Amino acid sequence: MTVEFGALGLILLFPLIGVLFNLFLGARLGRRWVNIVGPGVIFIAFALGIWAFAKILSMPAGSELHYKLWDWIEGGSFHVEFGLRIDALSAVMVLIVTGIGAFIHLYSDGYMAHDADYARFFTYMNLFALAMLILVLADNLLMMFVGWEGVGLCSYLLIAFWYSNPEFAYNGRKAFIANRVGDAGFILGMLTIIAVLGHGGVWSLDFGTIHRHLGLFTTTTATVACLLLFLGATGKSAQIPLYVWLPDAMVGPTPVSALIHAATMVTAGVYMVARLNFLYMLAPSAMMVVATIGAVTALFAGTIAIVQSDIKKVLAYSTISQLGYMFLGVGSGAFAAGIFHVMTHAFFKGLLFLCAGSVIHGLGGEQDMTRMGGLRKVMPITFWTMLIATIAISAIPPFSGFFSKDMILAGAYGSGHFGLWIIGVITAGITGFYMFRLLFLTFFGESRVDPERLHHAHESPPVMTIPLIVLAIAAAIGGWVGLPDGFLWGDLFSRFLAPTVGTFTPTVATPGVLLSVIALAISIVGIIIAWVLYIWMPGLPYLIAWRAKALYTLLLQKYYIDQFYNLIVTRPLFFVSNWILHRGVDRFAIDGTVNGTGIALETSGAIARRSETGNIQHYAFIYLLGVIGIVAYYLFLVMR
Amino acid sequence: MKPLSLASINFAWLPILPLIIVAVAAMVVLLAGVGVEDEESEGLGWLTLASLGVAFIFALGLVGGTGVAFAGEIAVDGFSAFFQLLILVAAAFVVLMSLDYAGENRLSGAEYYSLILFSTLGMMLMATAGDLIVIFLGLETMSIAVYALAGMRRRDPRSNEAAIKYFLLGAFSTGFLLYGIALIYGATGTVKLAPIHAALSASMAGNPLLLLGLGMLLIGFGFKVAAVPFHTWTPDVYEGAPTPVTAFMATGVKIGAFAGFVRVFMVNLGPISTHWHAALWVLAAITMTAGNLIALVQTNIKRMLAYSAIAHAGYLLVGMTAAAAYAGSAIMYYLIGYAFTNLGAFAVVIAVERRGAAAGDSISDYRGLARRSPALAAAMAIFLLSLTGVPPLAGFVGKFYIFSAALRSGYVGLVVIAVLNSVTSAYYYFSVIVAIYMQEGGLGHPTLSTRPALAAAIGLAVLATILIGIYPEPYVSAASSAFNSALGAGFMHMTAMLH
Amino acid sequence: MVPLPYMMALSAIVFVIGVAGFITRRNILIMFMSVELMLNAVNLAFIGLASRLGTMDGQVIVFFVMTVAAAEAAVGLAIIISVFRNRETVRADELNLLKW
Amino acid sequence: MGSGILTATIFVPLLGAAFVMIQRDERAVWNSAFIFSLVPLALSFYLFAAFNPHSADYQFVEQYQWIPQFGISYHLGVDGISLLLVLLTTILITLSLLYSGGGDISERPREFCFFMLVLETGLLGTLLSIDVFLFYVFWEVMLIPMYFLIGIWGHGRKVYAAIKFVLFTMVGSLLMLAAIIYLVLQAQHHFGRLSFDLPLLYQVPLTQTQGEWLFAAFALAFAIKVPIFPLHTWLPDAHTEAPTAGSVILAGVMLKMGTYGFLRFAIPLFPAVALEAVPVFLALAIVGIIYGALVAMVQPDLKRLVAYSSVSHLGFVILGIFALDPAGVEGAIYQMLNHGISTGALFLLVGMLYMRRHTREISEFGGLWKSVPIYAGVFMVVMLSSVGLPGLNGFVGEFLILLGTYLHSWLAAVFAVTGVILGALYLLWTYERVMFGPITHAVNETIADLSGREIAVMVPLIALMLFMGLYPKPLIDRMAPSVEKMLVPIRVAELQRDQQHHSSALARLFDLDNQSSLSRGLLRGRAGEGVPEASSGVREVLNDRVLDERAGERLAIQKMAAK
Repeated sequence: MTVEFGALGLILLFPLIGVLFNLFLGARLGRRWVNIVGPGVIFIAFALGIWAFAKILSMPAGSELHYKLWDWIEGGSFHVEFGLRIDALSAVMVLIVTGIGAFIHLYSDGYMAHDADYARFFTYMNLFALAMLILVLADNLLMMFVGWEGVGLCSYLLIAFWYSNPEFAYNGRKAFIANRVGDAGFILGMLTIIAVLGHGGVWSLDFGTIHRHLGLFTTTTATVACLLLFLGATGKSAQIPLYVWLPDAMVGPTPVSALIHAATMVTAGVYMVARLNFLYMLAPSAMMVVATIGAVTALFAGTIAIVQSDIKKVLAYSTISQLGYMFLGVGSGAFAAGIFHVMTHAFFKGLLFLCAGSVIHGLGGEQDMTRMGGLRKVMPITFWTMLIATIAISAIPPFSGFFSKDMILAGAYGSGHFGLWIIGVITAGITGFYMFRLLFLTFFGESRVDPERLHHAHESPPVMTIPLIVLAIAAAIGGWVGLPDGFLWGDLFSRFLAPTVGTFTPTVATPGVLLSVIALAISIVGIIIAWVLYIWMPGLPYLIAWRAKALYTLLLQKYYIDQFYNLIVTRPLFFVSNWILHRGVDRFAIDGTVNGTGIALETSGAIARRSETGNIQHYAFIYLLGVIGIVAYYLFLVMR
Repeated sequence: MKPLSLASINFAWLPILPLIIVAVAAMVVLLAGVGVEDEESEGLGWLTLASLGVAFIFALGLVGGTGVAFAGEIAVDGFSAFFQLLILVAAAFVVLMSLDYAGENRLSGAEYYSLILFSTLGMMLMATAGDLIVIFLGLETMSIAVYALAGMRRRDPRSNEAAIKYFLLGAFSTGFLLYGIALIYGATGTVKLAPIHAALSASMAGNPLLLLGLGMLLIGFGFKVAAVPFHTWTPDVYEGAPTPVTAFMATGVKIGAFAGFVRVFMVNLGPISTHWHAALWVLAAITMTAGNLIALVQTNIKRMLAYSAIAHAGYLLVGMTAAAAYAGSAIMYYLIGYAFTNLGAFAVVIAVERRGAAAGDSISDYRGLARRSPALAAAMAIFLLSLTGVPPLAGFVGKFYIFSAALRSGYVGLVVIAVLNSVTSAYYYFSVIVAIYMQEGGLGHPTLSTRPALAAAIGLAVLATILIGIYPEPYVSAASSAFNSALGAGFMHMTAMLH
Repeated sequence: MVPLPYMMALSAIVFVIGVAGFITRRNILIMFMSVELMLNAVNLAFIGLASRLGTMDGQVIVFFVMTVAAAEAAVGLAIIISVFRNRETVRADELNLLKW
Repeated sequence: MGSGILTATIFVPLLGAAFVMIQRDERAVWNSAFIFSLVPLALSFYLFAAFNPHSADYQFVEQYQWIPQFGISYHLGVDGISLLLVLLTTILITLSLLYSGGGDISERPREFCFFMLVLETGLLGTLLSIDVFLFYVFWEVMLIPMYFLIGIWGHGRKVYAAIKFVLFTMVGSLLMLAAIIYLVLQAQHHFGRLSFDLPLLYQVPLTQTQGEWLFAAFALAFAIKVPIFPLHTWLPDAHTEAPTAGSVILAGVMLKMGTYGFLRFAIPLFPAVALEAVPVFLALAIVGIIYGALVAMVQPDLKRLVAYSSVSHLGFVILGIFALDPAGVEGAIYQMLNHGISTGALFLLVGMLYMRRHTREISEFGGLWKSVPIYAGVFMVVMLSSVGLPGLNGFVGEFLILLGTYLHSWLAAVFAVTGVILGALYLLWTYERVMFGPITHAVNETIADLSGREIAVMVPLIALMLFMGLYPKPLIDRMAPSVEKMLVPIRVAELQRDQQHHSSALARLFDLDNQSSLSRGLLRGRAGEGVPEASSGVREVLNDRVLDERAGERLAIQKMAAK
C-alpha cells in the first residue's frame, strides 16, 4: 500500500530552513538564535520522522509513504523524479538520523560554545542532516546519489572546518576524493542498472521499478551492478580499499565525528546495500565479496585500533571495524541484522565520540590517551556514559551491541561463511580489548595529564551531558527491540523490516546459543587482556611493543597503506601530469609543433625575402627562370 | 587580303567617348598646369577629378552594349564598361588622396595629374581592346605613364630607383609580351581577338607557335599582375614610389592588367584553356605562397602591402585557373572589393606618413595609432580585415566567390593551398592591427581634419568595403553580366564546354 | 625571299641576345639598348610573319612598336638622367636602396 | 515572414555597439552598453517562454533573399538545440558587462563595450543562422571582437595569445568554408539549384570519400573551437591572457560554438561518416577529459587551471555528442550550458581576485577564507558546480552524458568516469591552496570581500546552478524534440550499416544478447514500464523493422540449432 504523505517534504524542509537561516542570518543574529535554530530544526524533523514512523506502524506491513516533489532528470527516454518515500527501512534510518542528529546538534551547542564560527558550523550540520535525509528518503538511486554526495560534501566541509590548519584541509579533501573514487563506481553501477532495464524498455532508477523488473537482470549484470555500487559503498562507508580517509577525518570537530563519521553518514553504504537487497540477492558472488570485504575490514581496522594513542583515532578505526561487521551482515544476506547494527552502532559509537569529545573539551583539546588517565573523578557523567557505550560495543549483554553483533555473526555462520564468522569472532575479541584499553587509559590509573590542563579540567555543561545520558540509555537498552527469536517478544526489529529487506533464512544449521556464547567469551577474553595490560601490569604493553617491534610499527603505521597509495597513485599522477603531460605533451610536443610551424613559415619567408636583392639584374634573372619554366612547359606540350 | 573599306570600320565614337574625354582631359590638365606652383596644384586635381567624373557618366552609358567598333579593334560590351567604370573610380580615389599629397610633397601638379589621366587612359584602353595590339598599346600607355609617376619625387633617390627598376623590367617584359603576340599572330594569322577565338575553335592544339605564344603572353601579363616569379619589381617599386602612385599601381594597374589578361585568356583563349590552366595553377600557387611568406617578415607597410598585392594576384590567378564564366565574374567581383580595400589602406598610409618624407612607413610607426587617431585606426583595421578575408567585408565575399569558382571547376587542391595561404596572411595583417591597437609608441599625431579630401577617400573606401561585403548582390550581378556580355553570343559554347 | 624559319630563327637569336645583354651588362643604358634589341627582334618576327601570312597587320604593328619604343626611350632616358643626377651612377648593381 | 524577433535579438547589440561609440562619458558608456545587452536578454527570455517545446522544427523563422546568385538567404530560426545557448549567451554577456563596469576594465571602456556588443551579435548570429553562409559569416565575425578583447585588454603575452587564437581558428574555419562551398556545389549538382539552406544540404547524397573529406573539414573547424585534444593549446593561452569578461565569453559561449557546430552541421550533414568516426571522437574525448584534468592539476596559475579544466569539461560534451544517443546529446547540450555558467563564474571569480591582488599565482594565496568569506563561499558553490555535485547543474549534464556513453560503449563510460574523480581532485586541491590554510602573505589579510556589484553578478549564476541542478525539466523538454530529430539520420545510417552487416556476416546472428545500438535506441519509451512508447513516427516505422529483424534472427538461430 502506497500513500501520498506530504509531511515527507516537511522533513526535508526544516533542515533546509536551518541551512538558510544559519547561512544568511546566523552570524548576524548571534549565537543565541543559532543555538536554538540549529538543533531546533532537527528536533522538528525528528518529530516529523516519528509521525511518519507511527503512520507506517499503523498501516499494514509492507506499506510505504510516498511524496513526489517534482520531475527531475529526463534524458532520452530515461526519467527520474525527485520523489520521497518511507518504508520500514527508511523509517528506521530517518529516526536514527534525526534522533541522534538532534541530540548531537544539541551537544554541539556546548561543544562549539567557544568557536567564533558557530554559524558556519551549524549551517554545515543542518546541510548534512538535509543531505542525509535526502539519501534515506530518496525513492530512486539517482536521488539517493544526491544525498550520497551531499553528505560527502558536508563531511569535507566539516573535516576542514578549522581550515587554517593545512593538514585539516588536506584531510577534508582526502575524504572527498576517496569518496569520489567510490562514487565513480556508484555512477557506473547506476548506469549499468539503467542500461539493463533500458534494454528491456524500462527507463528508470526507481527502487520500486527496479524491484518489479528484476527479471531483466542476469546474474552477470546484477553482479556487475552490485559490485560497482558496492565500490561506492566502500568509499562512503570506509571499507577496504577506500577506508583511508576516515581516520584522518577525525580532525573535524568531535560532534561531526560522532554524527557523520560514526552514527550516520558512514552507514549509508550499508543502507544502500540493504535498500537494494533484492538486487544483491541476485548476485551471490557480489554478496560474497561484500561479506568478505566487510569481515576483512573489520579485522584489519581492529588490529590497527589496538596501538593507536589518539583517542579519536582509536574510535575511528573502531568505526571502520564495526562498519565491516555491518557489511558482513548484509553480505551474508542478513540485511536486517546489518541495519540493526547500524542502529545500535549509531547509539554507542555516537555516544563514544561524544564522550571523547567531552573529554577533549574538558582537557582543552587534548586527544592523546597517553596524556590522560584518572579522569573518572573529574568527569563522572562522561565516565559512566562512556562505560556503558564501551560495554555495548564490546557486545556484553544486555547492552545493545550484543544483540546486533550476535545477529550478524549468526547470519555469517548461517549463510555458510564459516571463515568469515571466525574472523568476526576474533574481531569481537579485539574490539573488547581496544575499547577497554581506551577506557582504562582515559579514566583509570594515574593521571598523565599536563598539570596545566588538569587544572582547568572539568565536567562538561549540561547541554553536552544530557545528550550523553540520552544516548547512554539508548545504547544500553536499544538492542532490546531485536532479541533472539523466541525470547520474550523476540526479534521485533527484523519482523518490522522483513517486508522491505526480506527475512534471513540460514542455509546452514546454526548451533544457536552456542555461537553467542563463543563470541561473548572471546569478547570477555579481550576485555580481560585489556585489564591485565593496562590496569594490572601497566608496564607490559611497552615491553610487548619493544619485543614485537616490527609488528608494532606495522600496526602503528597502519600497514603503510597511506604511504603505499602515495607511492603508487599520488606521486606518479603528479609526476606524469606535470612532466610528461604538461611539459612534455602540451608545451613541447603540441605547442612546439604549432610554434614550430609559425617559425618555419617565418624562416622560409625570411629566406625567400633574400631573393629580393634590390639588384635589377637579379630580378631579371629570376624573371628569366620563370620564362624558362614556362617556355619549357610549352615546349614539352609541343613535343608531346 | 580585303581592300580597306571605311564603311566596314564602323567609326562608332560613342563607345570610346570616355577614352576620348580622359585623353583630352590629360592634355588640358597638362596645359592648364603651366605656371601653376607645385604647392598649389589642388585646382588641377579637382579638374582631373571632374573630368574623371564626366568620363564615368559616359562610361555608364556603355553598360549593356554589345558588339565591336572600329573594325573590331574596340570591344563594346559590358566587360569594357565594367572595367572602365572600375578604373575610373580607382583613378578618382587616387586623385582624391593626391590632392593634399601632391602639394605637400611638391610634385609638379600638371605633370602628375596628366600622367594619372594618361595611365588611366591606357588602362581603359586595355579593358576596351578588341585586338592584341590595342591591348599592347593600352598597356604601354599605362606603363609609360606609371614609370614616370613612380619617379615623380625627382629628388628622392628611392623614388628614382623605383622608377628605373619599374621601367627597365617593364620594358624587358614588354619584349616578351610582344613576342607572344607575334607568335600568336603567326599561328592564327590575326591579332584581333574575335578572329583568334574563332580560329581556335577549329582545333589548333599542338601548334608550336600558338603554344609558345601563349606562354609568352602569360609571361607578359604575369609581369603586369605581379605573378611570381615575374613579381620582383613590385615590392621595390611600391615602396619607392610616391604613396598615391603606389595605390594606383596596386589597384588601377592591376585592374587594367587583369582586364586585359582576363579578356585575352578567359574570353578569347578560353577554348584552349586546357593549354594554360596547368601553368596558371602553378603560377597561382607559387604566387600566393611566396607573396604571403615574404610578407610575413616585412617591416615596411608599403612593402608589406606590396607582397600582399602579390598574394592577392595569386588568389585572382586561382580564379583564372578555374577558367569559366563564373570564375570570370568572380575575378571581377574580387577586383571591386580589392580595389576599394587597397585604396583605403594606402590612403591610411598616406595619412600616417610624415609630410614630405618617406618616414612613417614602418609598421612600428603605427603603434598606438588607435589612441592618437581612433577613426584612422578603425579604418585601417577594417581594410586589413577585408584583405584577410574576414566576413562580412568585401574581401571575404570576393575570396568566397573565387574559391567557389575554383571548387566548381574542380580545383580542390588549389583551393586548399589558397585557404592555407589566407591563414598565413592573417598573421601579417593582424600584426599591423596589433601595432595599431595593442602597442604603444609610434609617430606623432596624424591629422585628417586638415586633409578633408584624404578623409573623404578613406571614409568612402570604408563604406564601400563594408557595403560591398554585406550587400554584394548588385556587384555580383554586374560582374557576371559584364563577363557574360564579353563572352557574347558567339562564345557561349565555352560555358557549355567547361561543364 | 628569305624563308620564314630563317626569319624566325634570326628573330629568336636576336631576342635571346637582347635578353642576355639585359642580364649581363651592368650599365643601365646598355641594358636599355638590349631591350630595344629585343623589341626589334620581335619586329623582325612580325615582318616575317606578315609577309608569310600576307596580311598587313604585322607590318602595321611594327610601326606601333617603334613608336612605343620611342616613347619608352624618351621616358626611360629621362628617368635615367634623374637617377644619375641624384646618384651619379648608371650602374644597375649600385641601385639597391630598395630591397628585401 | 517571421516576426523579426530573431533579427532584433541579433542586431540590437550591434546598434548598441554603435550607440556606445558616440557616448562621451565613461559612466554613460557602461550604462548604455548594459542596457543594450538587456534587450537581447529580455528577447531571449521571451523566446524561451514562447518556444513550443513539442516541436522539433525551427521556430520564429525569418527568411529573406540575400545574395540570390549564390542561393544565399538571410534565414534565421531557433530550435531546441540553439534556444538555450542563445539564452546562455545573452545572460553571460550581460553579466560580463555588469562585472567589467565595476573596475575590471579601466582603459578604453568605450571600445571594450563596443567589442563586447559586436561579439554578442556574432555569437547570436552564429547560433540562429540556418543558412550556412550566414552561419559562416557570423562564425568569423565573432572571432574579431574576441581578438581585440584579448589583444587590447589582456594580460601578459596577450598579443601572442590573441594571434594564436585567431590563427588556430582560421585554419579550421577556412577549410570549413571550402567544404561548405563544395557541399553546396554538390547540392547544386543534385538538386539543380544553388542553395546554402541547411535543411536542403542535409539531403545531399554524397559518396563515401566525399563525405569523409567534408566531415573532416567541418570536424576540424569545430574541433579546434571546442577544443578537442590535441588542438587545444590555443585555449590556455587565450583564456589566461584574456580580460575576465573575455575569458567568460570565450569559455562560456564561444567554445560551445564548436560543439554546437558538431550538433548542427558536422553530424547531421554527414551521419554515416560521423557514425564511423565515433570511436575516434570518443577516444579523443576521453583523452581530453583525463588529459585536461591532469594538466589542470599541475598549473600554478589559477586562470590557466580553469582553462585546462575547460578542456576536460568539453571532453565530456564531445563524449555526449558522439554517444549519438538522445540522453547523451541532451546531456551534452546541458553540459554546454553548465560549463558556460560554472566556468564563466570561475573566470569571474578569478578575475575578482586578480583585480585585488594583480596576480593569479596560486602560491600567492592561501587562507583567503578568513579575509573574504563571502567570496570563498561563492567560490565553493561554483567549484562544486564545476565538480558536478549532484543537486547542482553540473551533475545533470555529466550524468546524462555518461548514460548516453554507457549505452553506446560501456568501456568509454568507465574511462570517462575517471574524469569525475580527477575533476574533484584538481578543483578541491586548488580551493584548498587558495582558501584554506593559514594566510601566508600579509596582503591577503586586508583584501576586500565581494562588492555589491560583484555579488549581483554572481547571484544569478548561482541561482542558475541550483535551478538547473534541481529542475532541469523545462530546459530538457525544450531540447528533446530537436535532439531526437537530429538523431534520426544517424538512426537511418545505423540501420543501413547494420543491414550491410546482416547481409554479409552470419556471425552476428549469434549476437542476440548484444543488442545493436539501433534497436536499443528504438526500443526506448519514456518512463516506459515494459511497453516502449515511440516518440516519433520515424521511430515507429523503424521499430517494426527491428522487430522483424529480431524475429528473423531468432528464426535463423532455430535453423542453425536444428542442423
